[in-house]
Amino acid sequence: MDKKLAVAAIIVIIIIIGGAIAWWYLTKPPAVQPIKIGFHAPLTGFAAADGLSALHGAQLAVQHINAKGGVLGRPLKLIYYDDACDPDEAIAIAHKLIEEDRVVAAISGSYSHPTLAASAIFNESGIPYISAYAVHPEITRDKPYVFRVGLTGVPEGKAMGYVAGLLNATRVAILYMDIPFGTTLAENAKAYIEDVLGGEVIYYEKYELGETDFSTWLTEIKALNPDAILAPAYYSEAAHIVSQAKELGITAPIIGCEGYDSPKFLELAGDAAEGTIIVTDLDRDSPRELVQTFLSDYKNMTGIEADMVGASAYDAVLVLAKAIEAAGSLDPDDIVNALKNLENVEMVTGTLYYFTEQGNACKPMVAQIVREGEFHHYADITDPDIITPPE
Amino acid sequence: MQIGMYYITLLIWILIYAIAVMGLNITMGYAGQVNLGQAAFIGIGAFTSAILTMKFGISFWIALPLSGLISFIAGMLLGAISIRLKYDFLAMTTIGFNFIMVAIFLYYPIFGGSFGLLGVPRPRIFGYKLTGVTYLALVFVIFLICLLVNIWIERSWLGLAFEAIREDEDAAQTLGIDVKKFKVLAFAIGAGMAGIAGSLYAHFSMRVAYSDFTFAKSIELLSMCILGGLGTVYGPIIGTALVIILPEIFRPLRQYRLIMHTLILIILLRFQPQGLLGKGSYLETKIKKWIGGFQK
Amino acid sequence: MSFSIDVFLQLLLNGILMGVIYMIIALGLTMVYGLLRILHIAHAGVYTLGAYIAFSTYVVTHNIFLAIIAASIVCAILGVIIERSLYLPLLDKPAYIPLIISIAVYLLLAEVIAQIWGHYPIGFHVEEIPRESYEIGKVMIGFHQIIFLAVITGFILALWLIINKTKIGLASRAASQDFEMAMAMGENVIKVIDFNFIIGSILAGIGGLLVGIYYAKVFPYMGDIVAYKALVVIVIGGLGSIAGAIIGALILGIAETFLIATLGYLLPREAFAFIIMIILLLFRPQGLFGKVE
Amino acid sequence: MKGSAMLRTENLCKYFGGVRALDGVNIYVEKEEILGIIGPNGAGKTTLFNVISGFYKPTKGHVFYMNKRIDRLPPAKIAKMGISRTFQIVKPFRDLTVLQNVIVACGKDYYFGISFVKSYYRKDIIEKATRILEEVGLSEYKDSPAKVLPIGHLRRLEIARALALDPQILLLDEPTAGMSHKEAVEIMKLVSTLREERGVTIMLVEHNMKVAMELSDRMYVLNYGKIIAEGPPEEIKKNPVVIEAYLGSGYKVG
Repeated sequence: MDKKLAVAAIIVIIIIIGGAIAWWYLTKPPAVQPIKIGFHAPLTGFAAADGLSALHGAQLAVQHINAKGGVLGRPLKLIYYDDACDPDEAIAIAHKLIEEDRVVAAISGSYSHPTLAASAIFNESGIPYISAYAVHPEITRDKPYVFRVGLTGVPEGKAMGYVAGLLNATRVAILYMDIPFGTTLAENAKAYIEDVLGGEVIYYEKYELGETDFSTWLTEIKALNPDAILAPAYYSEAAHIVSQAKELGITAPIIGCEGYDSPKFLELAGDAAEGTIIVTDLDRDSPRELVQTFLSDYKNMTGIEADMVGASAYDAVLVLAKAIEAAGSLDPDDIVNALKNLENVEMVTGTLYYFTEQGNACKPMVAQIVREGEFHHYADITDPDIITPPE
Repeated sequence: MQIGMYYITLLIWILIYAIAVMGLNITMGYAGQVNLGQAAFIGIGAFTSAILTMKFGISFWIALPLSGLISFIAGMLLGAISIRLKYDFLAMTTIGFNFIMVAIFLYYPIFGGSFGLLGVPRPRIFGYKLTGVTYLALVFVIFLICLLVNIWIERSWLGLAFEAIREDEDAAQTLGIDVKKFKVLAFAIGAGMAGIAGSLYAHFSMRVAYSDFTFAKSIELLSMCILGGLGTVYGPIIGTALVIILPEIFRPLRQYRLIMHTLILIILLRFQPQGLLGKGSYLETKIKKWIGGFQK
Repeated sequence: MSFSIDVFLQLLLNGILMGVIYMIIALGLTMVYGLLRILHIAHAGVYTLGAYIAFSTYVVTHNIFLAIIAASIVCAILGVIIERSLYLPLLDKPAYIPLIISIAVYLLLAEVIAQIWGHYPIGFHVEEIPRESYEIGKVMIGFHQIIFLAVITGFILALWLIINKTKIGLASRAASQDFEMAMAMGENVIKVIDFNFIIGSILAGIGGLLVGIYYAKVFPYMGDIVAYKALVVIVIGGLGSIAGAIIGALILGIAETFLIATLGYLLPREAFAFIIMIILLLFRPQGLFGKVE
Repeated sequence: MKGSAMLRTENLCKYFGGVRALDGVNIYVEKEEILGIIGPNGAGKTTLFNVISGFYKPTKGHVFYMNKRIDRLPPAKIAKMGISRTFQIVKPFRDLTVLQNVIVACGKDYYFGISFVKSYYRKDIIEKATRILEEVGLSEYKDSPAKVLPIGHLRRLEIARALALDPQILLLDEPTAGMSHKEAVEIMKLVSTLREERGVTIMLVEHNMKVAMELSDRMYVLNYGKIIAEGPPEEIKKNPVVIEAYLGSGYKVG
């Protein structure tokens, strides 16, 4: 075959293809660039259940916002990674989100350890970062770019004590998980009961995260016969505590925290969950449309009932979107200023009154009681002395 | 084009872990003493360095060798405890050591409880703070020093004594090798390197917590070491790089990362238990042939 | 702290129950160790899978006996697959290789289970076993706990009978006394190994089912709680000794319970167990019931 | 005479639970002697070597080497002092080369203190190891890993390693076990040359009576942990107590 002909043919083909690409590229309607929001949560490993719940919550929020036309006329896009609940992973992800994906802002759907690690990077790089439900006080401390929509330990602990007061309990046992979440709640509940209510804490003992057998602790508690048992825990430990307490014949009411706020708690504990009272920020009986839409859409999307973690991640996206809208720009400093000036934002987990100086949400709490296998409204907790995060 | 902090971070992690894995290779690869608790020694080094710099205001440049030294002593202790123990009892004791150290880190307030110590300072040199590329340079220099130590050990009587003990303790004793002393040394040197790695770890991530040094981390270190090939100089380094880089490449498939990671480990150990570069492995044979071809 | 006799008895019962849970895994581990000298951590994965298979069978059929049978069959097969494909070919390799493979298989199984059934713990409530408690004296015991103790006791008796009265059981005992000699016998020893893995894995599967019902939940990482603790138990008992595993498990369960009750929560349970183990090994490097070589 | 012995034991006892593996053993060996120690299975021969070389601490009694007590010293010290041994079941360093196997034994002066930091890959060391390998007839295998050698060669390797320690006394534990007649004869030749050329004292535990009788200048017979006879091979051969002991265990003398 003639070589020259072949070369000519190849050149023609290249020109045709190149022309086609150029034509397609030039006539393509200008795409609306989405606003990129970073997100990380534990999608594998022991914390994956909560991580996936948070991811679904955040994705649902993005869906809802985009359905209403997005933010500043542009859709949101969630860029998410698995941090496996590992702080080192979180640090790597933070760098990746900031430098490779160039996100406008980011949200943590993760626990305290990874969130704390990543918060330093985001703050250093000047990218707004919102923690959905991680409770550690250091996450937001002295970090102007870091915010939190979830509860913090101090108000929640006080609220647990407040609920004990509602039950007229004066002799109280506290059994807590030995992690900062549990310790902070236990300390503040203890202080509230002793200082504000004038009650007595007759038992104060800790256990390790992941414990499944509480019979030893509960046997001792039973012998002391308290009026109520305060047990800050996550849902898995909580389910064991309430069922083993029932099996040991303990009748004192058990007061829990937001860690109980999961359909999994009800499923695992079964009948034993009846009568448990918890402090949380998700009021499933709330007549507000936002709450009811979230609950039903979440269930449609995932097939399971929503929990506090999913709701908090939803709220984090919601609040971020509100702030961007209010700022009217994607400049990080404008967004941070907007966040600082937000007031009375309707969220699924109650109304965000404002962010404190340290970036923590001031919002009401609610006590819920388990009746017939469901959480129901028990009491509102709006006392500013309780709900205001300390600075 | 500027190399992103992301890649620098990745490189720094690889080098830091490679130092600890090299240490593990000395204990396990050369001296044949199973150590399933190497992460605990990284922890000891990391906490030593963090406490010295944060609570006593000691300079990083002094804290770094001290961390190595404290880990070295801890390694001697573990070695001394383990001297009488036979194979599986030794393995179990090192697992136990890891669990116990993690519990101590968690329960003694000086280690900062479950959140550990936050705000470990970055090292400074003539007032210049080492971050990013400069920290990478620091880690690289220390990595090189450890590599040289490793190569030197392999060529010294020390390394020969280690290998003799690995192959047959009784025979080693009859040839004048004080097996107890060298076993303790093998643990101590391995632990010392882990301690150095721990110090670099603490000052890079600027935080230390018990949860970074669990038994699972020890298994990860072990798989790095074995993947590359126990008892070789370069195997552990390659293994470390692979174990850290592969999950990054597969990041979109994160859901299945652990499944792939364990599957690779199982398949490799089943068919190439000597690791990728170990004596008699497929790759080693090929490379030897290739080099041999050149020499001809 | 001193307790009343009621509290003491209740704690003792709690401790025994805790010990029995460790025993379930430790028995299978020690049977495998006795033969192959492999620390079979993947056993905890077999246990987890057993719990899930039983759970799923129960959800579909609502028949607890079918659930037991399904769990036994699946676990027995899985056990033999692990043995044949991973352990037997590696017998001549350094012992850390099967050990690490075993750990990797455990992590793999847990992760695969998490991908299939989800990371969430799932409630496991069985109608046939109502969660009622009886008061005997002042001691509370749950119906599920009575069932649990009865089944495990039955199992240990059956195990004792199989090992001491059947031909293959005796062969298994002989093989664990002198494995090298047994290997020289060839084919038969493979059967004995299969047999040990089948029995041990069935025990693990049913153990998973029982513990799942006991705590009313199954979750992918349920093996963690017992995997390393059971290792401690068999080390304390002297590796490879069945009686040692039973006694070691009870000692650990009771000691833990009373330590928490008297001194409070000083250290995580794992660390506590390992401290006991290391102290014991300092004085008896071969474990409580191990033979001196 | 006993005072001038290279090595002697005094009422040496080693009990394992109720079993008296050694029960009041008094032996001595003189310079450049080849001493044979024979006895039926389980007589305590290997235990005796294990006590002398420091692997076991004696239950009672002492071991003296050049009038110094050595029975509490660790094996490595004893080896360094000039007593080296081989094992009945060979214990090569399987993954090291044959040359490295011997070099390990050349390092006795480096393993103490911290001079182990020096490089072992030195000309004089390699020359020494190579020379010893030539002496035992293994020089052609020096670069192969020890694990590929047949059993006869592994025994030579064991002897080579023991020689590299420059021993005064060489304890050989059944150096011909599991060998063909031809190989055994070669080993015997090697042992006698060693004494002649190196002037090394040799203690020999042997199961094979023929080998022991042929090599030894003098012999002890051990049975149930006790010395039941002593003397030159010709006497031992005729000793009725020895014949009895061996007949009882089904062995023939000579």
